[in-house]
Amino acid sequence: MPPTWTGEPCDGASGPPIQVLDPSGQFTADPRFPVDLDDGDLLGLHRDMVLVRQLDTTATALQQQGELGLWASSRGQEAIGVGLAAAVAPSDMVFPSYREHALAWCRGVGISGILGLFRGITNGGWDPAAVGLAVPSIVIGAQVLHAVGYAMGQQLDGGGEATAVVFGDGASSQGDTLEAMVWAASFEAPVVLLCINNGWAISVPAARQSRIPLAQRARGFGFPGLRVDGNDVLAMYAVARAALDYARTGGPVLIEAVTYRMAAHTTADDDMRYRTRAEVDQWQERDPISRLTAHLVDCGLLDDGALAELQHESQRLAEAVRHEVRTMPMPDVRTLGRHAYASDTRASLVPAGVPVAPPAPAVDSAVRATALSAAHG
Amino acid sequence: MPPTWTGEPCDGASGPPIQVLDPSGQFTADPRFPVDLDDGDLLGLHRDMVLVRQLDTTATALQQQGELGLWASSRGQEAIGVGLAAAVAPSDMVFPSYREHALAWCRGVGISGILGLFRGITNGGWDPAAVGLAVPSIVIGAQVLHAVGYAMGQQLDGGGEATAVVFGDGASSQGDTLEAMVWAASFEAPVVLLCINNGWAISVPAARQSRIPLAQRARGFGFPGLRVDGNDVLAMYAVARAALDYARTGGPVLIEAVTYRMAAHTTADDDMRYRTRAEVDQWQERDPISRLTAHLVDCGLLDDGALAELQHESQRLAEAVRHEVRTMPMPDVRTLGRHAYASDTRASLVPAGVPVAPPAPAVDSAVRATALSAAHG
Amino acid sequence: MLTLTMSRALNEGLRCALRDDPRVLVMGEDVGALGGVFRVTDGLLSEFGPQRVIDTPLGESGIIGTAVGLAMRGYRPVCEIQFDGFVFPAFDQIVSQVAKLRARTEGRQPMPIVVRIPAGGGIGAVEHHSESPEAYFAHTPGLRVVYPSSPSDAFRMIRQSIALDDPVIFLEPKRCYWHKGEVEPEAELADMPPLLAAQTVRLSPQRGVADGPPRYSVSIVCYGPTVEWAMRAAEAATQQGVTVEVVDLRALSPLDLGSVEASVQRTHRLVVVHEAPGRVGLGAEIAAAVSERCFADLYAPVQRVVGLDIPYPPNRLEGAYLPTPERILDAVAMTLAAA
Amino acid sequence: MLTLTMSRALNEGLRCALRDDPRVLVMGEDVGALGGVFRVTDGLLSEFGPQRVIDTPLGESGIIGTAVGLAMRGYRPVCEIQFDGFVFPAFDQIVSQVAKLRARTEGRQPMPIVVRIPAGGGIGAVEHHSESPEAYFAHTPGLRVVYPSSPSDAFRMIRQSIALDDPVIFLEPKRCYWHKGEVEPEAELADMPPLLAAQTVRLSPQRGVADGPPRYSVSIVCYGPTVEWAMRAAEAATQQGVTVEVVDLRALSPLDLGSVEASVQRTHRLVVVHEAPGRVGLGAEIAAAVSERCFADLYAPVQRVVGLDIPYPPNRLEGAYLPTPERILDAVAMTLAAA
Ligand SMILES: Cc1ncc(C[n+]2csc(CCOP(=O)(O)OP(=O)(O)O)c2C)c(N)n1
Ligand SMILES: Cc1ncc(C[n+]2csc(CCOP(=O)(O)OP(=O)(O)O)c2C)c(N)n1
Ligand SMILES: [Mg+2]
Ligand SMILES: [Mg+2]
Repeated sequence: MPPTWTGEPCDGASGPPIQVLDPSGQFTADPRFPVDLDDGDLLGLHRDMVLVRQLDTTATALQQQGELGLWASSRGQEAIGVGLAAAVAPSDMVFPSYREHALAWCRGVGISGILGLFRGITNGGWDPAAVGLAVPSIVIGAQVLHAVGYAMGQQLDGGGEATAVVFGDGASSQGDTLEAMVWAASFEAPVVLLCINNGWAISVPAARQSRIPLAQRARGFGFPGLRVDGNDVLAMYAVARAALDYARTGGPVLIEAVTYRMAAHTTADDDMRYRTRAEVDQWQERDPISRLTAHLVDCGLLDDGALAELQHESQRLAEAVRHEVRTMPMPDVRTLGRHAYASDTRASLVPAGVPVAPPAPAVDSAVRATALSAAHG
Repeated sequence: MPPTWTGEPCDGASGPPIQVLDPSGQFTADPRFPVDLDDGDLLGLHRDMVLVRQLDTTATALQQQGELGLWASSRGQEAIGVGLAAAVAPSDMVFPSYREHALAWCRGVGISGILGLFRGITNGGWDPAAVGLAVPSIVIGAQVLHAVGYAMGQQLDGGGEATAVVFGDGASSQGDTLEAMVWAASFEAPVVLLCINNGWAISVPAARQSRIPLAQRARGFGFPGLRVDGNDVLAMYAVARAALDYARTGGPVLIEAVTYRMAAHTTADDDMRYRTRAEVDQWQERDPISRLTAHLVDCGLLDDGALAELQHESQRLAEAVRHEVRTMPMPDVRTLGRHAYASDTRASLVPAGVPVAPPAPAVDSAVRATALSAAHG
Repeated sequence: MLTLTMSRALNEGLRCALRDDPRVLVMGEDVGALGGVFRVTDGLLSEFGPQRVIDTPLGESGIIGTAVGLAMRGYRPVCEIQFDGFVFPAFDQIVSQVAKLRARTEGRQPMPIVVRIPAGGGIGAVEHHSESPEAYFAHTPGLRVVYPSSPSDAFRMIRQSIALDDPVIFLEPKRCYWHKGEVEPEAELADMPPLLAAQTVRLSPQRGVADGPPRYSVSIVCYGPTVEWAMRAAEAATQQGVTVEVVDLRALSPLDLGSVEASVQRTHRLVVVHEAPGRVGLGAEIAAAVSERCFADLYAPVQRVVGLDIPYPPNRLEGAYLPTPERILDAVAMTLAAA
Repeated sequence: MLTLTMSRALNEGLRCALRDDPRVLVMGEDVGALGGVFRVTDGLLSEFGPQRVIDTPLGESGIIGTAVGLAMRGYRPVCEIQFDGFVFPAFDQIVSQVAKLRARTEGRQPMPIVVRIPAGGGIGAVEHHSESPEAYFAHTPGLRVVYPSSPSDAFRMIRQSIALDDPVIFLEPKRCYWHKGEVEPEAELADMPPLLAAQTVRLSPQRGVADGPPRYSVSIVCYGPTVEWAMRAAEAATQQGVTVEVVDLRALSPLDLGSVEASVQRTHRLVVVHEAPGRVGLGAEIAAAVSERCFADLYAPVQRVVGLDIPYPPNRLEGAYLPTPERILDAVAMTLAAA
């Protein structure tokens, strides 16, 4: 299928964000961004959003019970990750932010992969190459350059694949994000830059980062920008799909997904210090899940029985999450020093006799320290 | 006089760069960018360009004779600094790049101020506050943020003043430059960001930094961009003047001045490794000085006598430059440690008895080292 | 005298500075309505307004770079970096601009910028929220680096740092933010002890337990978050008849080596403690300097009890990474056992 | 055997690496048609094309950040930072990403990135072109830091660094770029001495001049651009009857402390030399480690001959800033005079 969207910007300079489902679930096709999904796909998107919401709710509760050190909720933003994940090819690469649990879920990372970081047992719970998803970067903006570099590599390897990267409205101000736009344009890298504008960077409103729609930032770098309703999973899918197809040969595309961070920044945040309950409530009406539910019920794809079944599946997931979190193995203190450096396999550059400082003492001191704690503590 | 230009971009999306004098010296007024200069002013601009060119030629020769360690030529770019300097108010602040000798000259920095850095006797030869010109930043892009911060300060102080900052096409890719655009837009800072697109960042063509005219970068941040012929001093003046007037109340403006680096990057560079003589020669025809000369001769403001007089003045300057460079005092080795930290004047936070490590040993070792060199060397 | 948490003491210090000098600004991410993620700037926005307490866009180089320009304009910016691990995007502006501008202009351009950084580990945080970056800054000439360990020092040192015409990297021991201590909010700048001066506390064994240098004495040099742990180790050591002098450096660059030397001349043994990785850390500098200056006085090699030379681990393992009281005590025992 | 300048030796090393492994890329500012400002990448663009030798936009964070992505894709990027003073805009990517990604992914994600940095002073350059940033990187766990001092080491070490799955900060002593030396271009990676191993050269006084440790012997530890100066000082010292062991570290992190210890056990005295500011520098680490490990062997305090703790001065004063042979000799004399 030839790309349907051929690169003309649709970045909020005129008109509202691209939408396929309106908040009541009404469907309006946009010929440039076709939704080429069958009924099973639609139900799959719905199911993923519901399950990710459940995972989020359960994780929030687990944090309150002290089982997780922290949780960054993606509540209300599920449509973005789910839509993007449906649009990328399995061989494409995705670079997430710390909040995109939906992406991790859909890429198949699994519960302990997603939650291990928040339980403090790992700084990155999976193999990027194996799942086609990088481990999240916590340093804001850093991953956008990584994604562009990865896309340059895809291009060097002959093309056809694409990369997508997710970052926030706050991240749009960071030098690394902006340099990534320069690089992406300069090398025509096959990359989709997806900026999730959820209105806030912790307590700072998006207006502090840009006075114009963030999708327009692409104009300054000479590539197209698209502004999409981030609470509309079908629009997210269709726009991401079109952008990825374009990117494979046409170079970078910026997407701004307009949404709202329904929870506080993290469980450590108190959002009522800087925004009102009324503002939050207003966005409740635009909930991405109820919107798709309404549509699917309208179409006759979902009925009460199916919804109840989904409800059960969701409860089973919650149970699994609680169980997995509580039974996650403590990392072994003896592995502490093991991953700082590669043991050299390509040639014996470091002979056994030479005291290689870091790994060895690291392990020793760690073990000694734990031993000490046991003895004295 | 109310601002004549009210912020609509003129950034190269359509039409050529803004021009007032064509390469043959023909005058065409642009009502948005009036040239409100009298005959004396015009002759002043001309004189400054001629003298800065002479300074440049002399410095290049001095470098070849080993009197300067390095020289970064501004040959062919004189119209930009001279035009900008004529447009800024004395109380405005300017942040230069290492190449903008014209700016330094016009702000009254003086010969040794300009050349001291290249002779290796100082890293910054003047007091920024005293001359309204920061010392150049050699780290590409750093000064753009400084300028925006300074402009924020002007705004906090009540407004009316503006800041201008100069950087290159290469610098346009640096994270600091791009963050500066975010900050400038966010705080509506009274700042003019002047990007000198001279075609090259050492050996890298401007097309590597941006596939579209650099003036359009402003679009992505929500402020206006202007693209001007950087070899036309009258256009430079008029555009800078309009931009500064706009900035005082309207916030940032980006100007891209299109010009060409006629010399190699510095005296240490060999430009024939990456560009052709033919390309350089082509730009010879757009020389900013001959263009204004032609215009002034046409208008009857310059005749052979005046040109000969200017020629003499220029020779006297060359003589002065040679003399000043050769007689610049060596810095005193004993001052080495003196400027790393302020001696605390506001309160005696550091009592005499406490050994303040850096300044003292610094001086001592330095003196010891020179003594040693004298003894052993 | 008030009893305040360290977070609150810093808050009061900033309030005094904003009140006393109209050129003082507070700027950073979330310093406004939120009051900073550790509430250090709580209430300052409503008291001084958005022109003095500035929520910036998200970019650390932008924060420090614009602060440089504001300082050139005569302002005295106090910048907050949200967490230790996020100071690195601003590293270039700090080491190549903030640290060098005075020298570059031969003393003409002061750089009265304070960069506040909540630092250190031990709070169970995710990656990049537990770093100890002090060595990078202490290695950079032109910067001052300070690290208070108590509410009273925090209050005093933030005020002194803001008053100084030099740039100051002001590290705040984040796991001590809620520790309480006495603060003298009316203190005048002029009456305060020197910013640079370390503090030495001598802990002697109880009566009935032998106390006698040189055989059973040791100095522990520490700063910021490890002071509390050093004190705990010191108290345990006194139980076993050891006299301990705990030297809280407070200033890491320039460094009050005189106090360290004086202590080592009394105790003849030294343990240096910090959380940052040991390799080329502050402990190396102190051990090197003391080994040079007190060569004949030292009865045992200087021991370093420091962070491991690996990236900061996931937080469930940080107890094994950090210089706990137990590890400090272990090192004390080693210096006493030596030679 | 070929006689090559160091610049040319590096050029040959890069050429071998590009030829032998299609995943090796060279990227940076002006590495293409210009061949780099020091010509280290001369001719590589025309030989390997713009897909392998990539002129980037002007931004160091962009260079390193995209290299991270390329490494994740399986490439082995060799990045050039044009001058020492321009590595700081990339500092965040280097310390928070390049250094940590392997640990973050528990060993799953290798980071085979080499960051080449022409470094050091003594060439009469303008500001930011004479910095010695090695301590910042040596303090950062997860990075390897190496610094060759000769053409043969440069050729060997660049090849080994590229072959390694760890990130390497590869410092090049810019004032030695045109020094000549013998290089074995056919050498196989497998046959090369370990990347980590220091090299110790013993210089004894001529016949007729007394040579006898322990009374007249000293070790000088140095690396990169100061090796030449240390050798010069050592030769001068042998004229006066002193035996000198010059230890060229080559690798600064991890560090071959075994060679340093062994030398100090023979000579009992140590002088450490580097150009970077002394405070919290490599010299501090070496002095601290040797003072700890060779406590009983040392006859005199370790002397550090290092850059001054001030921003790098204008170049006409750099002779007073740098650890010249004269200052090294002075320090040798001090260690011999001590105790
Ligand atoms: C470089 C850096 N600076 C500061 C932070 C602290 N921080 C974590 S999240 C955040 C706000 C991010 O906002 P945004 O990019 O909009 O993403 P969102 O949280 O809304 O998903 C900040 C400031 C960080 N992680 N990295
Ligand atoms: C951060 C940084 N990186 C690299 C350099 C080395 N360098 C000096 S000038 C230059 C090119 C600058 O090009 P441009 O901004 O177009 O200015 P021009 O030289 O054309 O005036 C480079 C790469 C530097 N000074 N700073
Ligand atoms: Mg956000
Ligand atoms: Mg240029």
